[in-house]
Parts: sequence; structure tokens; C-alpha cells
Amino acid sequence: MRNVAIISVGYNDRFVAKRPDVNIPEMIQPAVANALKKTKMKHSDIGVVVEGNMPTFEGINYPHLWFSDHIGAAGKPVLRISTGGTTGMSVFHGGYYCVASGMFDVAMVIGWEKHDEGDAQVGLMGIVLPEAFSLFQFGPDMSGGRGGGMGLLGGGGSTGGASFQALSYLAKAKGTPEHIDKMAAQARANAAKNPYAHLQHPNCTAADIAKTPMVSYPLRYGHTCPASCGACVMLLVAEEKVKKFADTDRVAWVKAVATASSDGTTGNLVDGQITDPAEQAICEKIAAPKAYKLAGIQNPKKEIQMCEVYDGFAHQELMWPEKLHLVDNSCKAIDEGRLAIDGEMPVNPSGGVVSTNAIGASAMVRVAEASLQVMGMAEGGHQVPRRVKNALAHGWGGLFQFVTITIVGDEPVKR
Amino acid sequence: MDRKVAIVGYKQTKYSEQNENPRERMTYELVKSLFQDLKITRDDVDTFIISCSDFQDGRTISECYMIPWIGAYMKDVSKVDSDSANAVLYAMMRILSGNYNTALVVSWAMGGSEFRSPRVMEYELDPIYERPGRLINEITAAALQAQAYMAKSKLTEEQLASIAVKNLRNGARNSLALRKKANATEKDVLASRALSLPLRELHAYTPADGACVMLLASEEKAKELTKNPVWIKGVGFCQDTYYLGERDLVKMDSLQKAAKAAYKMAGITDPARKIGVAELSTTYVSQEPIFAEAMGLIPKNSGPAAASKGWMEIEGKIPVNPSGGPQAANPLTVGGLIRIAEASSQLRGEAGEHQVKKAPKLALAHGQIGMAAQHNVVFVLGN
Amino acid sequence: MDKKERKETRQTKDTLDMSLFKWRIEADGLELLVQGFKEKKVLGRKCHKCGTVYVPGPSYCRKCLIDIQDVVEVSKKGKIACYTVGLADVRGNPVEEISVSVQVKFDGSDSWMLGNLEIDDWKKVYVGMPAELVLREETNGTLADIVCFRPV
Amino acid sequence: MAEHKIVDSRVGLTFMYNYRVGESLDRYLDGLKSKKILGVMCPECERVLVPPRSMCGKCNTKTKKWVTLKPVGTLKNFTVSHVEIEQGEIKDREKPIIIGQVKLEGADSLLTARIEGISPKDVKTGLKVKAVFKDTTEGTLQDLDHFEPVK
Repeated sequence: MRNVAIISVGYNDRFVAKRPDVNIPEMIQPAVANALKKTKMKHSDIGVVVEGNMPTFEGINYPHLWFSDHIGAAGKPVLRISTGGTTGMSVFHGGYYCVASGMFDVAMVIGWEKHDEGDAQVGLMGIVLPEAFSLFQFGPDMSGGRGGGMGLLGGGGSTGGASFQALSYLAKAKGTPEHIDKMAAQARANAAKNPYAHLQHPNCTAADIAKTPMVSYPLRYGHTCPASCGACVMLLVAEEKVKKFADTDRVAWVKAVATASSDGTTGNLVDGQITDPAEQAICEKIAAPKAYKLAGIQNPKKEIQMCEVYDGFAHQELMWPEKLHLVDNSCKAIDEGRLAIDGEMPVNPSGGVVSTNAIGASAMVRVAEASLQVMGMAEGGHQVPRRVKNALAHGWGGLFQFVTITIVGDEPVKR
Repeated sequence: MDRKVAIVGYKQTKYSEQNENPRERMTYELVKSLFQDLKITRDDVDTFIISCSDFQDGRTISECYMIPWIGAYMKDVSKVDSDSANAVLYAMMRILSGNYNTALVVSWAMGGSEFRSPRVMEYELDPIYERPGRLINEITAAALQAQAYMAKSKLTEEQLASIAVKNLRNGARNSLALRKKANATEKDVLASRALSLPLRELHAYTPADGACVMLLASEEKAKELTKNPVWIKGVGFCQDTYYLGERDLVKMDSLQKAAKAAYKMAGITDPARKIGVAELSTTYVSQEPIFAEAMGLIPKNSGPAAASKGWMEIEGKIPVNPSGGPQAANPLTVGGLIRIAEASSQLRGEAGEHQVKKAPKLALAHGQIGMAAQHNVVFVLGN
Repeated sequence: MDKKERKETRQTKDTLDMSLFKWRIEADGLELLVQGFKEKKVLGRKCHKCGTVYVPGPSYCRKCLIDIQDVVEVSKKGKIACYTVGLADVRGNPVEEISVSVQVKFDGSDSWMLGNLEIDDWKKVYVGMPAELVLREETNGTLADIVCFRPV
Repeated sequence: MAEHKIVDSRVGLTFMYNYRVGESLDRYLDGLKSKKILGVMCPECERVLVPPRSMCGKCNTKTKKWVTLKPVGTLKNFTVSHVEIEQGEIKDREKPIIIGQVKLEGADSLLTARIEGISPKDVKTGLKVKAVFKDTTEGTLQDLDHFEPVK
């Protein structure tokens, strides 16, 4: 297998709520330019482009067709991958396989979302619409009171599902909603050190978060992600071409990629739900062990110096490091400050998804941020102080049912 | 690339206006029947690559509820959001990397019963110029392409109709086809409803419900699983500029480049002689000579000769779409995968009534998306 | 970081009308469930190969990828696997009537079922709390037969 | 085969989208408002693109120089369209329309436009055409109503 290195990361600009000045391809284009700028590569050196987003959020089918000229894809092979929340990392994995397969020497991967053009809340409902509405055929009680029918429907929404997951997790970890407040506060404070983050709240405290309204117990507004506009671009090259194209001595080597999917773990209304949304065996038992094996990592807690997890909701920033075998008990760890940028297992120094969520980009941003940490190039004070030899990036998606993992490091795996 | 990838098995549904089953069971039955044929279980599949479309399924992340139905519960899965030929391509690259030995490609769409394809395809247009402009859609884009080709090559309307007749006739020999017209004539085609001239209803694809699944494997694994693997000899893919007014609709740069890459990988220099059969995603029949020329299967501007001399008939010198192609049935995103399956069955001599006579050694399969085929994928297969 | 001045450009609009889609879904599990309600039973399907019990019970097992037919009755009693409490509306305003949504794993089943929990004080709910499905006095084989879950 | 319970479901829900046209098209629409057709030039290949956009994909370069094009050109390609698509249904038009690809003088790309003032039977490529604007323009794409033969 060929080794693949990440030699550059580009964002279009700071992630923000609204970009009324540009259309979608115009928003993405600077990210492409910024990624290329940090290399010795010309645009013509790019062999393949892999792109993805959540297509119903902007109402554009196969949007890569439109962007051809803006992302430098005209006349090039282009592959489009879209897998819900994991899209960004699935796209990255696509780029990785384009190079690892030997088909291409250079791949450019693009993840993006422009949330101000559509309605993500309605878009998310689109996951469960046919299933939820098929329940009407079975005569649920529609009086809106405590009848079972509406209860059946109510659990399908995204925040509803996340709340179930949060409580199931807290019960297992013996944590409290205050732990989620703490985690969210750390994320927002970290985001203030990341010039590209959307919701920045310097010195945010758990008390600040606890003041935000409760959405659905135990989750508060302060625990949930914003809807952001932005794009992330990364350049991947084959080992033989690293010297030629990289403009830095410290590139990030892709040591492992892994993914797994289960059934919908919430809102599986028609076929029965047999999986606990807070169990995530797909991560703990399948994808994470596979990734560690591929990367040659025996003791992740010691060998990995930081992680970027996909935390659409703040409790997930506690849950995922446990499922990834990086932390034994995150509630305890956050109490002891071990998840901070200068802690023993820094989680989301970038501020995470809970601070910035351009959905199609978010899981790629995790890999980008992990790579920047390995390259020592995280800007604005969110660089982890100790040397990052190995970093882990994670994404989740669907009805809490997809997981993607990427491990990057400062040395290639010897194969 | 030190590995080789083979197609070891595939299954298609019968195409229909409405499948007897919803998409879940339709695909589930297909996956199970492929597993049965190959004597494998879902545990033998290392990775699943899905090709489906949120706009065709009318759902956000439309694979969510399908994961367990295709046997991918607790398995390695990804989804290509493009024509399914791209999914085969991705599955192949995953195997080439050495990370996987087998990959199952799964694609479905309810193009006949659940959605209206012309509306779905409007979402492929940019929302700020072409969509509000209301002039360009899949039909008018293909019509402009057809018109440009006819002006250049002097292909007549009768000759264009004869290509439609050929595909409808081929479709009648394909037991899975939806639109079958064994006795269609040029006159019928020319009398069919005018869409956007020169294109008429009988030139167009037939929206259908359907699914297709295909198992790919590494060389070693393929030899374990089947006696007659079909080898992926070459692949190429490419995308043009979006803007119709800046594309040479006849020359088709992207298809030309895709084919060139595929031939290079397969080590072919004279495709016209080497390729024995081609299955092309021609959503409108006018694309048949255009694509064939762009891929070097017939000489430039030879569409008229090809049509009048029957070069692309099942018995012709370069049979194109013996299955009837998308005119016989087109479950949109499944299209490219069907073409690959059909090309494979020709190589294996398993195409039955629509088998080409001379057992071909090399076959070509093609998938595309976009207005006037902006994005193209080309596969060269051999046995 | 300073907010940048951004020039507003014109807008175009479009919609995606979901009513253009005609979905069909196989709902064998729901059908079985509501049929069971007629006899005040909770019915699911059990995989004859791996033993997994699904409620609602579809006609296939996702673990074994095989058709399954065996109908089993499961207890109406189970444990709350997780829950959430609706305290505010979408704008963050407190709601008049607080609702507790629960997912209950019935004893003898592998599935979690969604519903509302009837309880005087939501703070008493905990994960692992025993609860029971309450059906109407007179059931007619619809989802409206479900009244709620109640703590046991 | 076992019988399965199949339910149909339809939902009366609509996803709404509001798209920003971005800087280049915004300026183009400003032009249409004052009855001018603007193009933009790529500094490398010197192609003049209309409708304008911010990037030339051929050279991967930002387009820069704006030019006002003469509202006259040549019909390069066309189709006589008998149908239109309405919510996915292919409906016959009352009267077929001519959709043409027009090469404006000084432009390197073709502009898609409706051609009027000539019957579908007589229309031919090579026809000289001129732009006809709506009397009152509003800065929308519809301001450039159609092209018609130069008399």
C-alpha cells in the first residue's frame, strides 16, 4: 500500500452564519486557492478532485457539476461522496483511496456547506419524513397531548435523538448535565483561540452555558452547534511526491482510515431499534480497533497526543473520546482539566463542531485540524503545546449510525 | 498498481414502472440472491459502496434506513453521490489500495414510481442562472447537443430515428427491459411526441424503478469466488466545464479524456478494433454516435454511416447497447452500474436473447451525469 | 476578530416540494404491532437464527439478512433505556406542559420503543427505571391504542 | 412469497431555498438593468465570458476585466422546444419556442436565449440576431427578454 501525506489545508475564510456577498462556488474557491498557496504545487498537478456536502440542505443535486470552473475541476476526474454528518471525512477517505490505490499521485478534497441558503432543520427532518409519516397509516393519536402517537414522532428529531443519546451516555459514565456545560464551555473558549471558528467565546465558563435555555433535557442551547457557512480543502499526495510538492518539512501522514455503520440508532420507528445510540459499538468495537491496527498503535492513550471529534452536541465531546479508547471517563477527565489544550488528551482544541458546523465540511475539518496539529501549524493559540506525533480525527453521521476515523502522524507507517 | 480487480458477480432487478416491492425489499432481495449465487454471506463483504441520490429518494441522507436492508449492519460503508459507475470506480480503488479484498456496490432508484425525473434533474442546474432562466433542462440541453451533432455530421432525422428503433428492438430482446418495441419503425419514432427538436419521445430514456448490485474482488479472492471473473482493465473519468456555451457539445472533451485514460490503463491503442461491445449511458439516442465518436469507437462524423450501415446493431461491427440501453429502462442513478453489468454479461456470454454473436474479448461500459453529459466515467472490461 | 463588511448580492429562490415524492414503505412490524393491540398484546418478531427480538418486528433480520416469520409476544413491562424532557419550545420559551419522552426496552425484547411517560415529576425519571406500556381500555388496532408509558 | 404490508406516504412539506447570486452575476444583473450585456475577460486566455463569473476554469484564474458587449451576435445552435417542465411534468407548450445559443460580438462563449421574430421552420444557424430588452428593466435575468433577427 502506498503511503499518503497531507501537505496542505485551506479554509475559505472564518466560518460564519451568513455570506450574502458570494454564491456557493465563490465561497468555496478561496479555500482551494489557500490550500494550493501553501505548497509548491501548481493547479495542473492536481490529479483528481473529491467533493461532498449535504445536497438537500442547499437544494442542489450533484453540485460539483456547477463548481467545475471555481474549484479547478474542469477537465479533471471528479468524484462526489456524501454520507450525512460524516461527509467531510468520507470525502477525505475518498481522496485517500484515490492516491493509495495508485490511480493518482495528488488528490484535492473539498467539504463545504452554505447554510444560509437553505433550512438545515427542515433538511434534517428529511431523513425521517417517509418513515415518520408512514406512522399516520396506523392511526396514531394526533390530539397532541400525551398520546403515544405524537410521542413516537417526537423522538425522531435530531435534538430529540441527541438528548436520548446524552442521557444514556451520562447514565453509563455516571456524569451529570453539568459535565456537558463544562465541556461546551471548554469548546467555546477553545474556539476563541481558533481564528476560523464560528462561535467564539473567550473564557467561556460552565456557568455561562448553564444560563442558556434548555431545549430538551439534558441538552441546552449552549450545547448545540451553530449552522455555519464555509469550506475546507486538503491536498493529499503520494509518498514519492511529498518532497516535490510540500512546502514544509512537517507533513501529516495518513496512518489509518476506518469506517463503520449500523442501523439507525434513534428514530428507527418502523423496523424496531435494537441499538443504543450511546453504545456506538461501530466505533468502539469495529472502526477504532481497525484504525489502531492499521496505524500500528497499541496504546492509543499514550501514543496519540490529541483528538478532534465530531461533537454536534457537547455531550458527544465527552462520549467519543471514550468510544475511541482515548479517555476512560471523560466526565472525570473534564473535571480534572485533562481534556484542555494543555491537558494530557486535548479534545477539540479547534472548538469542535459545537462551535463551527458547516456540515459537509465538519468531519473534514476534524482531519484538517488534526493534521495542522501534527504539522505544528494550528494558528491563533490553539496549537497543542507538546509535540503531536499522532492525532486522531473522528466523524459521525446519519441517525447516529455512521462513524469515520482517520489517524494522522508525523511519520509514515512502515509497511 | 500491483493489484488487479475483478467483477465476480452482479444482479439486476426487472425494470418496471413500479416495482412490486418498496426500495428496501427490492434491494434486499437482490443482495440476498447475489450472495446465494456466489455462496457467500454478508460477512464476506469487506466494504459496501452505495450509489443512491437524496433527490431521487426524496430523503436527506437517503441511505440511512437502507443500511440494514443491504446487509451492511455493523459493516464498512460509504456512499457515492453520483452515477453508480462512480461507485464501482470507488470500490475498485478501495480494493487496489490493499485495505479490502471484496466490495459490494449497491444502487437503487424508484424512477418509475416515486419521483419525476425531469424535476429531479432540474436540481442539477445552478440555482442562480440556469434555473431561474427556465430555458435549459435535461431535454433542451440534450436537444442542443443533438442539433449541433446533426449540423456537423449531416445525420438525418431518419437516421437518428433508426438508432432509436435499434435500441427499442434490442430492448425487446432483453428480459429485464421496461420499454419493449420489437416492431417499432422509423416512422413511429418520427411521429412520436415532439419534445425539443430534433428530440422526440421515442429518443428518450425510460424512467424506471430498479436496482443493481455487483461484487468486486481482488485477484486472489476473485479466483476463489468465481470461475469466470470479468477484469476491470481500465477506467477513466472526467468532468467538463458546467457552462454549455463554453463546451464543444459534439467533441465532448470530458468523455474523450475519460476514454483516453481508460484505454491507457488497459493498454489499448485502437479501441475501434479492440472493443467488441459497448454499453453507453445514452439518455437520448442522439448521444450514441456522439459518445461513440468521442471514445474513438467509430470515426469522426461517421454517425450517418454507422446508422445506415447498422454498425451499432447487435450483429454490427461495434454493437452499442444490445440491452436496449437507457431507452429500454433507466432507473437514473443505477444507470452506470447496469451498463457495467450488461457489458460484463456480454463478456461472459450470459446475455441470452441479446447476446452479441461474436463473443467479445473486451467490452466498454459508460456512465454519465449532468446536462449533455458533463461528467463521464468509462470502464474497459475483459475476461 | 472583526466582522467583515460584506456586500449583499441579489437572491434567487427555489423550493423542493416533498409532496412530489410518493414513497412506499414496508411496515410489517407496525402492522403486527397494531394487530396485537387488538388483543392487548405487544407482538414482535424473533429471528429463528440469532434470536434477536424486534419490536416493531420487520419480516427480516438485519443481523442474519434472512426473512423471519416467528411472531412472539413480549412483556408490556420493561426498563427505561433513555429519556428526554421537553422543557422549552423551539425558541427557548418554557412550555406549559412538560413532556417526558422515553425509550423503553421491553423485557424479553432487544428493541427500544419510543413513547411518552406519564409521571408527576420529571426529576424522578432515571435510566433503568421500570416502566409499563399502557393501552386503552378498548383497543381497536391502531397506534392510538397506546395511552402512554407509566412507571411500574 | 410472504405478503407484506406496504404503506404509501406523502408529505405536504416544502424545503425553501434562498440563493445568493454572488458578485459577478450581481454586476451582470446591474448591467441588464441599464440594458447592457456585460462580459468578463480572463487575463490569461483572454476569453470573454458571458454570463460572467469570477473564475476561468480553463486557466484556473480569476477573471478581471469587465467589458460591455454589443447586443448583437450570431445564432450558432438552436432547438425548437415543444415542451416545458412544470414540477417534473413534461407539458406541451401552447406554441413551440426557439431556444438558441448566441455568440455575441466580442464574446467567446455562447449565451442561451429565446429567439423570436422568426418561425421555427425558417430558423437557421448563422442568423444575425440582436438583443431585445424589456421596456422596464428590474435587474433580473428576464430583463434580457429575447433575441430577434437583425433586419
